[in-house]
Amino acid sequence: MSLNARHLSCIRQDRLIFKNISFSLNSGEVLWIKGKNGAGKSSLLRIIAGLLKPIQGEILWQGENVKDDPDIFQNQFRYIAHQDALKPALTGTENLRFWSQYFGTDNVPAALKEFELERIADVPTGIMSAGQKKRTNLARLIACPAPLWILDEPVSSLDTHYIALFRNQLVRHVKNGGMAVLATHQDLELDFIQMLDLDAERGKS
Amino acid sequence: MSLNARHLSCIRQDRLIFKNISFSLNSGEVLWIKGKNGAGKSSLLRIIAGLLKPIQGEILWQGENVKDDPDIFQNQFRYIAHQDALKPALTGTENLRFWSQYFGTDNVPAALKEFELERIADVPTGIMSAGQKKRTNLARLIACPAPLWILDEPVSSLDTHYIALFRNQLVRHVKNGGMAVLATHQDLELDFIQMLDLDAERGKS
Amino acid sequence: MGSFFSLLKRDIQLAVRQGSAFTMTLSFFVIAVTLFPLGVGPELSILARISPGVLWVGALLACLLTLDRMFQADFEDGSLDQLMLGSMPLEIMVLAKISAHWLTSVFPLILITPILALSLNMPGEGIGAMILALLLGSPVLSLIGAIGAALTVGMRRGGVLLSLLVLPLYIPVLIFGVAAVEAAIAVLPVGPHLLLLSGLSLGALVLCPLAAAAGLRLAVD
Amino acid sequence: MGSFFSLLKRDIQLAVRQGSAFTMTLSFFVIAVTLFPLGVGPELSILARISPGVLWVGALLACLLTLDRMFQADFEDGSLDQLMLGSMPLEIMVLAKISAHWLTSVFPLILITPILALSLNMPGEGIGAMILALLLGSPVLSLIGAIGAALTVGMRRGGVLLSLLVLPLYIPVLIFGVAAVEAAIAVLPVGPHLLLLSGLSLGALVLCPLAAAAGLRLAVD
Amino acid sequence: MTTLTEFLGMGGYGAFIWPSYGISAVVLILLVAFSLRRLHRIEADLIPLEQNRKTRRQNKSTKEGAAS
Amino acid sequence: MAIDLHKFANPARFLRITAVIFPWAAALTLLLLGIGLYFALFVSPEDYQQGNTVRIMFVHVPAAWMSMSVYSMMAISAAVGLIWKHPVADLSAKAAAPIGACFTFLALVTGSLWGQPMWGTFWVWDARLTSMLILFFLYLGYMAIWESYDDPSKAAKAAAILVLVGAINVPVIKFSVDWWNTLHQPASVATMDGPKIHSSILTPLLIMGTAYMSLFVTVFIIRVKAEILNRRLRMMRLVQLED
Ligand code: HEM
Ligand SMILES: Nc1ncnc2c1ncn2[C@@H]1O[C@H](COP(=O)(O)OP(=O)(O)OP(=O)(O)O)[C@@H](O)[C@H]1O
Ligand SMILES: Nc1ncnc2c1ncn2[C@@H]1O[C@H](COP(=O)(O)OP(=O)(O)OP(=O)(O)O)[C@@H](O)[C@H]1O
Ligand SMILES: [Mg+2]
Ligand SMILES: [Mg+2]
Repeated sequence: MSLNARHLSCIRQDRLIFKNISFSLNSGEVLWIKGKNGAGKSSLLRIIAGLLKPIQGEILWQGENVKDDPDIFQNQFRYIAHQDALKPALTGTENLRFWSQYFGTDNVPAALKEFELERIADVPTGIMSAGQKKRTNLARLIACPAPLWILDEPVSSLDTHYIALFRNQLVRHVKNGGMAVLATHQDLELDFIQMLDLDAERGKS
Repeated sequence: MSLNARHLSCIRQDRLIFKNISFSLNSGEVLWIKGKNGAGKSSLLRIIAGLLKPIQGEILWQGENVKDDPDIFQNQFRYIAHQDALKPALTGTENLRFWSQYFGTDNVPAALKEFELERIADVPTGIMSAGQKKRTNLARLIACPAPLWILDEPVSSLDTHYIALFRNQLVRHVKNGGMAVLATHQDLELDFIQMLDLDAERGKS
Repeated sequence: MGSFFSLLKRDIQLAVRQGSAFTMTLSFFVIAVTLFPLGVGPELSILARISPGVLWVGALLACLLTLDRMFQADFEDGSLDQLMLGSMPLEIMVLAKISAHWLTSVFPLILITPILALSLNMPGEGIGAMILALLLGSPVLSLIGAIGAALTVGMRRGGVLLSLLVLPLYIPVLIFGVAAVEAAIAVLPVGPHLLLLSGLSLGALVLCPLAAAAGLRLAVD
Repeated sequence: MGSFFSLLKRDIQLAVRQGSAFTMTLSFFVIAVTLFPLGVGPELSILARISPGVLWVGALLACLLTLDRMFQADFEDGSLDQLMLGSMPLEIMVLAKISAHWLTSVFPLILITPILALSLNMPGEGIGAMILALLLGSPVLSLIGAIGAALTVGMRRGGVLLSLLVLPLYIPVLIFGVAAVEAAIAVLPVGPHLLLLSGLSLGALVLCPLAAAAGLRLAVD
Repeated sequence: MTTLTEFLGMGGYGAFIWPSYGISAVVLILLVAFSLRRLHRIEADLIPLEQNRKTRRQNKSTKEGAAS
Repeated sequence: MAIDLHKFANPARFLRITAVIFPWAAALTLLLLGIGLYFALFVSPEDYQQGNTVRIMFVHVPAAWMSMSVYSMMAISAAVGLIWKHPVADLSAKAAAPIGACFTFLALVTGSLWGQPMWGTFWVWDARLTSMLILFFLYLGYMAIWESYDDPSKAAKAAAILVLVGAINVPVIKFSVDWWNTLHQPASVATMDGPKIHSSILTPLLIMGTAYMSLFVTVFIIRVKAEILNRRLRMMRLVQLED
């Protein structure tokens, strides 16, 4: 599997966020997108996920332009955003079960187990602590498996124990042939990592 | 100035979160509240801010129980929560100006400068990046000065540059006779720090 | 299809759990219709005369009340982004949301209408026609509403637009709906009006999900 | 006092910027009232007969429409926590929110009422009384609404409750308001009714902020 | 027989009177029944907890007794 | 140090007193209902205007009285609960609400069953009938609030606020017949100048009224006891968690 980006540029609200970003990512690799606050990390991830249209450039999956045939990229990735995508009125299990049904996968019990959520899985997510919500959100990666993980600050508000736990999940995912695009300010000390520094890119041009 | 907590216990939704927490904090000190996700850090901070009622125990400010005379503690502290308290439709400046008027203080230009927000202060906060929002939120500490800062994960989603910058603000505040209660998973490497580990407290009893 | 039903199920579950949509429109409808006699006075003949109009307007307004949350809640908590990444076409996703809206916010109104109609002294012949007309015509309310909801989601001036966009489009339903009931009361044939309402529903069923999906694509950008 | 006006100013600014409250109620009111002739039929005598009721009910419903956001938006983004930490008493803070609600969501309705009343063929004598009655009585709507909004903020089943709690309490205003207009149309003295409305407003002004503040204290807990 | 039918007919108003009495009876009986059922359920739920507490108290006091 | 559970202290005295009252109240209810129904259905004469339909009065009027009294009692309990933080006060308001809602429902239903023969319609939108309907909504809202909060102490406060605000409706119902001219007839029993109806109707009416009152007391005791035990149940589950 491979993901390629070619000459991506992004304008939001008449401001050029970044231009001419390219990278290529293969199975077993992680791309770490670095950059200051406001550098455009989240914007780039949204472009990869197809939620935001780049002003220029293209994304290739397995060498094919995802615009030409959106089906091939459909359901091939999972996107973890700043926001939780959890319904406060539903419990953790109910939320995860919905998403796994929606994405046509089913791995909820394993997900709960991996993220040590069993004890709190039946609490409405609305009254969970910040870190508990984040873990429930991350558990979606296991509950609905997909080869590419797009991760926007996955470890914010996790404690050290769970950061390590998540890092292990990520390493295992990549070892098993998966891949990930990761934007975070905290160094997860991964091998197999490629770096893309948006600040440096901006300097280049 | 001094802040004391005596034998605080907290129950949320029939679950005992922590019990019998005491500490005392003086000018020039920082209290770092540690604990796993869900240990009750945010709950403890809300109790200190008077937003949540402890099932037992009391808070003293300058040696007086804040319940007996709420006025003495009024406006003596600033609380930074997980949530932003920013209106997406208003710009950063407008948001800060509102809060500073509301709290009867006025230091907005300085706040924008300290947190390097001048360039983006006139963007609606709704379209700011995660870090930019967080900085605008933190700028309230300068825009509306108060002796006690109550900080719930103040550096989540900040990049290293701004973490350092915030750390400097905190050090200066404390050096000038202020004090702070801080819950964070990232070590800010401060001197003058007292630790309160909720996990250890739980083990004790 | 699995996705479709899982989304439908979740939205219904949410409505039941939060009670927001479910009983909100219902109580709004009941209370709005109850308020009318208070405002207009208890004369039975006048009440009977205006009852079809009051019931239809009440249903329209009650439906409008929940429209703005149709996509807004999902947008705010990031669920909308995720919903758009599923493997089912966006139009079908929208249709699932619309179905959930109709089932939770509009259908209960229809169930309670007979009682309200009785309390407004509507003649018995009218009540049957009222129910039929609502069943056939009310899907239009959710369908057209979805366009407004999608176009205004995440928009800073959403509220205004939504009612401005949607209510004018509701007028045909209102007119034919009332006409059907009044025809029934006057013992005239009701069929043509009901046919027109069904036609509106079918047309809306085809067009509205397309338009709403296009609106959503703009919103997440 | 600075806090009071800064909060009032911000809420008005937000309403203008987002357009949500401001024009939302207004357009809802206009459209609801214009839908009526469509639903009821264009007979002038009937329209004139029901016009005070229709206008009052329209105003009530339009006001209800924006109530649930009165504290909810502040609750969701954490502003409510901060607002409760200010140095002014919570009751005054609530009063600022209520004033902002009245100014942005109710007052515009009053301005547009004469035009709508004319379009409903209300006799000239009634229109003056209608405006006066609205000016004196409508603060009750925001004031009582604040209690409902405060009690249901952050609640899982908020929506339902809000209208269930609030609308019953609105009924006295509706009854006296309509009575005032009908008295004016019948060239009877309007004074007593207007006095009653003012009495309701004053009573609500004293009691409601207390109750709403108590409700809010529960919500942030 | 006629008196019974007459009685049930209530001078032509039986159709309104009997439902009034009937519905009053049904609602009030249901009210009593549901209230009692709820009370009994709660009492049943309490029994094991009360016993639990008693045994724990005993354990505690025996332990303390042993310690002293 | 253990958590101070004194707040949740078991209101044992209340339970003890009610345990004494309960059998008497239950017996009195049955006795009075028996006598009252006998008088209502067999002894009392037809009204010269209303014919036999007047018999509906014996179930309609007591229900209407109770619906208002129970609400007033709830308002008082709620005020006591708010001001003196007496735990039993909140619980007794909560326990009374469903009973009051049932009585209100019965007043509405029997009233409209009476309305059809008397006024020719089941329902009119006059002030008394409407304010009764509102009272019913208020009861529902009150019960819904208790359901909506997970935390009982919060729910108690929220519900108390609501019930106090809604209390203005009670005088409106009571005097609506005097303030607005309505179809419904004005008070003839509970008036300033004493009852105005004939004793052959008044006696069974008063007996039924007392029967309804003692029925209320009976059910109320059951429900308060359930609430108190339920609170103890929650507390003990909490203690279990704590260890
Ligand atoms: C749904 C319809 C009705 C409702 C909600 C209703 C409500 C009430 C209420 C609240 C009372 C208590 C008044 C008080 O204590 O001051 C009452 C009393 C009474 N109602 Fe009704 N009523 C209804 C229909 C009727 C009808 C149709 C009749 C007979 C024509 C009737 C006859 C009476 C009488 C005789 C009393 C006793 C008045 C007194 O002596 O104080 N009601 N009703
Ligand atoms: N609003 C609430 N109502 C009820 N329970 C809550 C609420 N918020 C949090 N809790 C529960 O209280 C416990 C402590 O939550 P709290 O937010 O204080 O933890 P925290 O230490 O801040 O965790 P984190 O590091 O994840 O932010 C958690 O188990 C959580 O489920
Ligand atoms: N919805 C939006 N509309 C318009 N502009 C936006 C929007 N979201 C973000 N921006 C702007 O785009 C720029 C990049 O934002 P982005 O969220 O991609 O940054 P980021 O690198 O993720 O920052 P952070 O580390 O703070 O999360 C910022 O200057 C921001 O103001
Ligand atoms: Mg970002
Ligand atoms: Mg926290």
